[in-house]
Amino acid sequence: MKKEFAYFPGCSLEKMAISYHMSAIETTKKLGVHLKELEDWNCCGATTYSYIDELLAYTLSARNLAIAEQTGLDVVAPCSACYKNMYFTAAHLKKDPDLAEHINFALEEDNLHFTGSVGVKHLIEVFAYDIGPEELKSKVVKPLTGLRIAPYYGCQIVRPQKDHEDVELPQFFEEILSAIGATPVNYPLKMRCCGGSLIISSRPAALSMVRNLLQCAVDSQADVVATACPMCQVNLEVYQQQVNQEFGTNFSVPIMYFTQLIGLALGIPQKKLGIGKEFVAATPALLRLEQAGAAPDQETKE
Amino acid sequence: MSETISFRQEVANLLYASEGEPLNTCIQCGTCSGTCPVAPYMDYTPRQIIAMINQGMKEQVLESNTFWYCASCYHCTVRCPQDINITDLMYALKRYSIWKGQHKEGLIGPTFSEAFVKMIVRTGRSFEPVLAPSYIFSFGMRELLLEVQGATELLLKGRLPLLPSRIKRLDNFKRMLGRIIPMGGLE
Amino acid sequence: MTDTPETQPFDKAQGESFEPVIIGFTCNWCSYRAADMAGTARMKYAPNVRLIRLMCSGRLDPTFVLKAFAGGADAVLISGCHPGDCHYINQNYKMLRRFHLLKRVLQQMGIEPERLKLLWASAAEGAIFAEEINKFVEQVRPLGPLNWKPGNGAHVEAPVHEEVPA
Amino acid sequence: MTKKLLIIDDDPDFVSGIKAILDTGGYEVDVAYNPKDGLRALQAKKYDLLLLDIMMGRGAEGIMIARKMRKDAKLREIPVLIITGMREQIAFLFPGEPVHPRFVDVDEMVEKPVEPKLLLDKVQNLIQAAEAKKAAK
Amino acid sequence: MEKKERIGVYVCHCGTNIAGVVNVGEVSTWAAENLKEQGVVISRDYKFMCSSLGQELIQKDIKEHGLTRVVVAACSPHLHEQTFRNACKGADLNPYLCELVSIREQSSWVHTDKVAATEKSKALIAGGVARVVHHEPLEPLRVPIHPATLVVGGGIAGIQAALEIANAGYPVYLVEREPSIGGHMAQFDKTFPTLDCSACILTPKMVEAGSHPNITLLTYSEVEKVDGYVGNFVVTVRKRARSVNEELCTGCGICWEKCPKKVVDNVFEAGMGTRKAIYVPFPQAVPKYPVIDRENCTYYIKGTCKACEKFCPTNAIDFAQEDQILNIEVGNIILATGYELFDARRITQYGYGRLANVFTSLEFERLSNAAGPTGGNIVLRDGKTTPKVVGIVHCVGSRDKNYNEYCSAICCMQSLKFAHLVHERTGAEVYNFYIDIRTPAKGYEEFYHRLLEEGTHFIRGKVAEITDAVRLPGEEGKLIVQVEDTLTGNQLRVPVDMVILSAGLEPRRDAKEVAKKFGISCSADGWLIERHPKLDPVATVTEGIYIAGCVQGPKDIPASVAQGAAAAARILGKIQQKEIALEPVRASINQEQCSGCRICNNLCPFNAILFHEDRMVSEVNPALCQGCGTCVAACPAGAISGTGFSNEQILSQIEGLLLLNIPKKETVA
Repeated sequence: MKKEFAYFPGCSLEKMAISYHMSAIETTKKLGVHLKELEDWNCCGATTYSYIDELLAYTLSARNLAIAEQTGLDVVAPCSACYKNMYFTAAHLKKDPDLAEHINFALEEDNLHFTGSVGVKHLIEVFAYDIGPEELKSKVVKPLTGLRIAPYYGCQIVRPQKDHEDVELPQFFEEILSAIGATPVNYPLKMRCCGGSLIISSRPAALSMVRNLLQCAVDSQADVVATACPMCQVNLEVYQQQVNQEFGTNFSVPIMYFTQLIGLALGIPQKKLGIGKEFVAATPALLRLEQAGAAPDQETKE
Repeated sequence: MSETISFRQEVANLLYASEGEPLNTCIQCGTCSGTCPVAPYMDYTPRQIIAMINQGMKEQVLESNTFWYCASCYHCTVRCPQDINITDLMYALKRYSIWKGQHKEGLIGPTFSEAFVKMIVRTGRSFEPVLAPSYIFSFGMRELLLEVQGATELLLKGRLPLLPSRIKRLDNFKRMLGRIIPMGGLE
Repeated sequence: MTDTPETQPFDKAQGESFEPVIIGFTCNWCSYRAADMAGTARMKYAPNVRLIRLMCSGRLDPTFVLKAFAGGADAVLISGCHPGDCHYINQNYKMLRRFHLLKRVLQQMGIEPERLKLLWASAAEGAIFAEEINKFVEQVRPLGPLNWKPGNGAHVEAPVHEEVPA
Repeated sequence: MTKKLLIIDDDPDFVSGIKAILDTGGYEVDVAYNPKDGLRALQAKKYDLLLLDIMMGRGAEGIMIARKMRKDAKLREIPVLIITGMREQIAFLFPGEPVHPRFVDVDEMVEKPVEPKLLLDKVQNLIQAAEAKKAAK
Repeated sequence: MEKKERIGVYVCHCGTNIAGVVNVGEVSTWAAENLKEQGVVISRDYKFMCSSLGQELIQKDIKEHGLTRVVVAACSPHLHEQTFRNACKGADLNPYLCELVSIREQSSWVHTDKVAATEKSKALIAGGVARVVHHEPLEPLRVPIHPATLVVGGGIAGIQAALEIANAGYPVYLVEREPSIGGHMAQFDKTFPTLDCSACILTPKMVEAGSHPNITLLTYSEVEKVDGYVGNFVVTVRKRARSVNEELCTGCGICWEKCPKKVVDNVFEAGMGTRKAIYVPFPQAVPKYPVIDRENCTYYIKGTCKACEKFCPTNAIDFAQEDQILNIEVGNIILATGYELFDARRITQYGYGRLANVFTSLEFERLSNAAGPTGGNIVLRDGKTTPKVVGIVHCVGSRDKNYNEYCSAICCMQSLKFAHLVHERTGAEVYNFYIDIRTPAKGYEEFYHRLLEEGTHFIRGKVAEITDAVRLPGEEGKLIVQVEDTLTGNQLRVPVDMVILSAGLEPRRDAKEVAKKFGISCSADGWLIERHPKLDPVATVTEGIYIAGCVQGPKDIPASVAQGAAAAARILGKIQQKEIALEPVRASINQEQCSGCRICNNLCPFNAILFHEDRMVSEVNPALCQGCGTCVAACPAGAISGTGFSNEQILSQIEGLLLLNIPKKETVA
């Protein structure tokens, strides 16, 4: 099991998704995995670079990859958009030598060079494959028994198609949630998109997408929605207000990062996991957990 | 060489990744439009856009909001029975529309993405508040209020980025970009 | 003035560079049918290979390969059915054994191993057959003409290739 | 004997305009509409001058072609005239800034729209300069 | 050189196929001038050598110029070798003294450079001429044809083939893996477009096959090994133990009534219904004898129960019955092993296996079948509620590069049949989601119009996904089919109660092994390869092995029946000839030279080489030898020679191809 990774936080984890950053660092440290932040990383561009010039997009992602290569470690991205950009930049550069030569010509200005030796992983893959559910389960101190969680993958973790994952119904998120004692609910829309940047460029469409996701979470009787991408978390949580106004609904579904939930199960205090920074308080769901937790060995509902 | 090329070939030239012309093989089955979460909000569904490209309807395609409403979630690309990368097509149409400066009135997408890239080229990191002016004015009063309310809540929760961050080796960064896009102002 | 038979057929593209002459052995059931299929599908490949049809790749006697090299061929292609597809059950495995033996023997006689190629091709793989021939011609071209003159008296007047600077 | 020119540009309207001008100049003009076909054409035939656009295909691919040519022995001598509308195409990125591909020693650069007389003069000078350089070698 | 051969060279234009690229005139004159020493006395080029005029040209030259060898430069030997051999035979020249050089598939069709193609054609002809000099006169080998035929697969194609041959008076062995013949057709309720009841038109043929004196039914059996060659196959068949004595059993059915152990039937009932541990797949099964499923029978698991033995009036139950290995001698074999349904679980977004009321086509066939688990009532998975709205999805797993790129031919018509059955039985609303409605045969399009008249909603769009996540009012408790109606451009969410997935056809999972067992090859997809896709779809490259029905590719019942009969007709034609002429390509050992080293003995997979201990020499048995020539190449003493592909012929062909013995003309600068 690899113990050390180069860590690419991404712009939103600096402030907007600070709790994702805090909980990621805390949980990995607790599980003996060291995330070494990339030195002087730059923004991955989410999707907008490719609207202007794809070579620009490759250069900006390649710069981060080249910095990671200097550390000799695989790079881990908590945000799905950064992960997708870096993964496919590495893939394209490896496949097209002319492109790689041109991008490396640009990287020379920052004395960097991309060879393609770096592996690119999403943070959840570290928990699902490197650490693995068994190891995770063994480290659980306060299992989240009885907490019904909707595992929300979003679109960029398994799409576009890489080689191994099942694109329509992966299960690794559910395995993680079961490992920490929670009950992953059957969440039919777990692969549907949260709207991403459409929240700005086409708000009505994005709000309706968020509404469907929330409606489905409520219908699946989920106490909380776990996500692995800061963009999804913002769309689902920060705009719940506007969804309620737009569609006359009264959703108040807590949207948490999967690392926060793992942190709770590992017994890390809520403060350190950035719990309390949410718009929709997670506390009621967690309170119920406290009483449930108090009651000895409650049978976990499957 | 033929006198000129069709709009379909122009789009194929943009889709560098695939050899030949991928759009030829579209059987108009509708899987992409059936899957697309944003299709109901689009002037034309992704399938219709492919049909229009194949028939050279350049003006109507560029005037449509379809490719600006694409959330790039890749669900269509993964399900297409003819292995066409429809998401790449939407990216290519965005590039084409920006280079030509030709797109539908009142779309926030183009101005927002131009502002976003301009910001990154200057600081290397994104700083949301600087992007607000690019879309806030096209909002109605109600949305404006909601947006401000959201921003204040973020502030209270300590989640609103206040100071724009930038990368250390900014000059190298700018010269690096200058080697890709040879424009001034990147000294 | 028409070229005399010895001069090699010039390929139209490069015009000046060396054109190897390659003798190809095929088996009647798979690789020869792959060549037929490449023909019916009008797939284009280099004109350097001249095919001989055997009933099975197992029929290939190593002396045929030595005879071809002695006769002036610059390279030899051996092709047969994929292991397991042989019309005679497993005779292509015996050819495989002879192929590896041949590679070593040819090396000891000073012939580069790149001049001998083994290709599995089923009846449905016309495209692969054509593609592999093109690749093989490009692989042999830089090696230049063989002009192999076996020491023992069986001196055979090998056709002289115009030595053309690449 | 008539000089052979190659235009590599993805905008068919602009190309038909330029081609008309160059035809009046008595040049034999070939056209490629994307970087791949352009490079293939350059390998297949000897050209006396290349008119190269920058923004095409995935982005500023013109720069890639120019750099690739400088590294190829056969193509190094061909003079390159860059004709780009880059300034309008991505004006928002660097408002008011000039275009200057200083990393690639390109012979000449002109911005779209280009005025016929200016184009013909530049083409002629470049071809003559190249011939002079070759004669001197 | 003793008396030199007199060779005629004929260069064919093949219209423009050859002449378009190869300069046939130049090649012909070149052959006449340069191959004179080899024996070429006449060299012509003609527009169509394979035409009767072309053949007469050869025959005239043989007579007038006393030709002893003929070389024709035209197409592939696999096409017209026989034509030119017959032409030579017509002029009393032994047909095997003729060599066909392929300058079409090997030269004109595959090269663009005319000069190179012409030069190559000259070399190929030089090779042919050098080779033909060493040809000897041969006679085709006459091999007797065993009149019996083996048919593998008891579906409609296999049954039809067996009946055709049996009715012509020849013995047939019909081998079927399942306990009863009938194949997939036995599972259907109705057939399109006539809406015949499938069992009503199938069972008479099954009964006829079951009771036909010339047909030996080997059900619950599999072919293990095939030896020999056309006319003389020896097939090893494993007849698995039924645990029922077929002589005593009357098929009365008491045993499967009394048997306490219920088992889910995943084969015939497609998992929709159950059967007992001792069972016949369906009431009209042929043969009527039941079979004990040893994995689920309590006796075989715990050694108790034996209810069937107790109640059997003729005590036909025989628990100790063993598998039987039969060795059958047949002259020809027909493979009619059918297809497998595409596993709809692979398309996770359609929800089969996850959403209860999503059914596959076979499951719906059992639902709608009167003998099925629900007695023909079309109900949801709960077995009670009748659906009010039914969605039928076309092209499931077909016409999709992620699954199968080909069109499975029958799903459109099958979906129309389902729509009709749903209308007729439940009066429910029916939606058919299609890309194209394909009705390519007699009466099919009219059937489609009938469905239109019945008010079926046809939505042109490939279904994107099927979900139970409710979004709009009115979707509660329903399955929602999300699709774009491409004719209006609207993205629809159609709430339905039941979905039927019209799954495509796939080759049998073990198609590759079966093909290897019978010495034929199958395509990348897994369909068996016919000798010629257009002109010879029922034969294969291997003499004596024929294919019929869906094993060769997706097709409907009429086509399968036609192919079954076609394969039978081909075999009857062979059986009538009593013997078959085989290529006279055989190996033979020259006893004097043989040093008895026995290297060749175990080289031969057909055990055609036997060793005489007394004389310490090996000998080839021409009946078993297939002419592959491996022993010829392996013999260190060069004692083995192969007719048709002798060392002299090939070595001289090499010399010819390299233009070695051509008189050197001074090369003019």
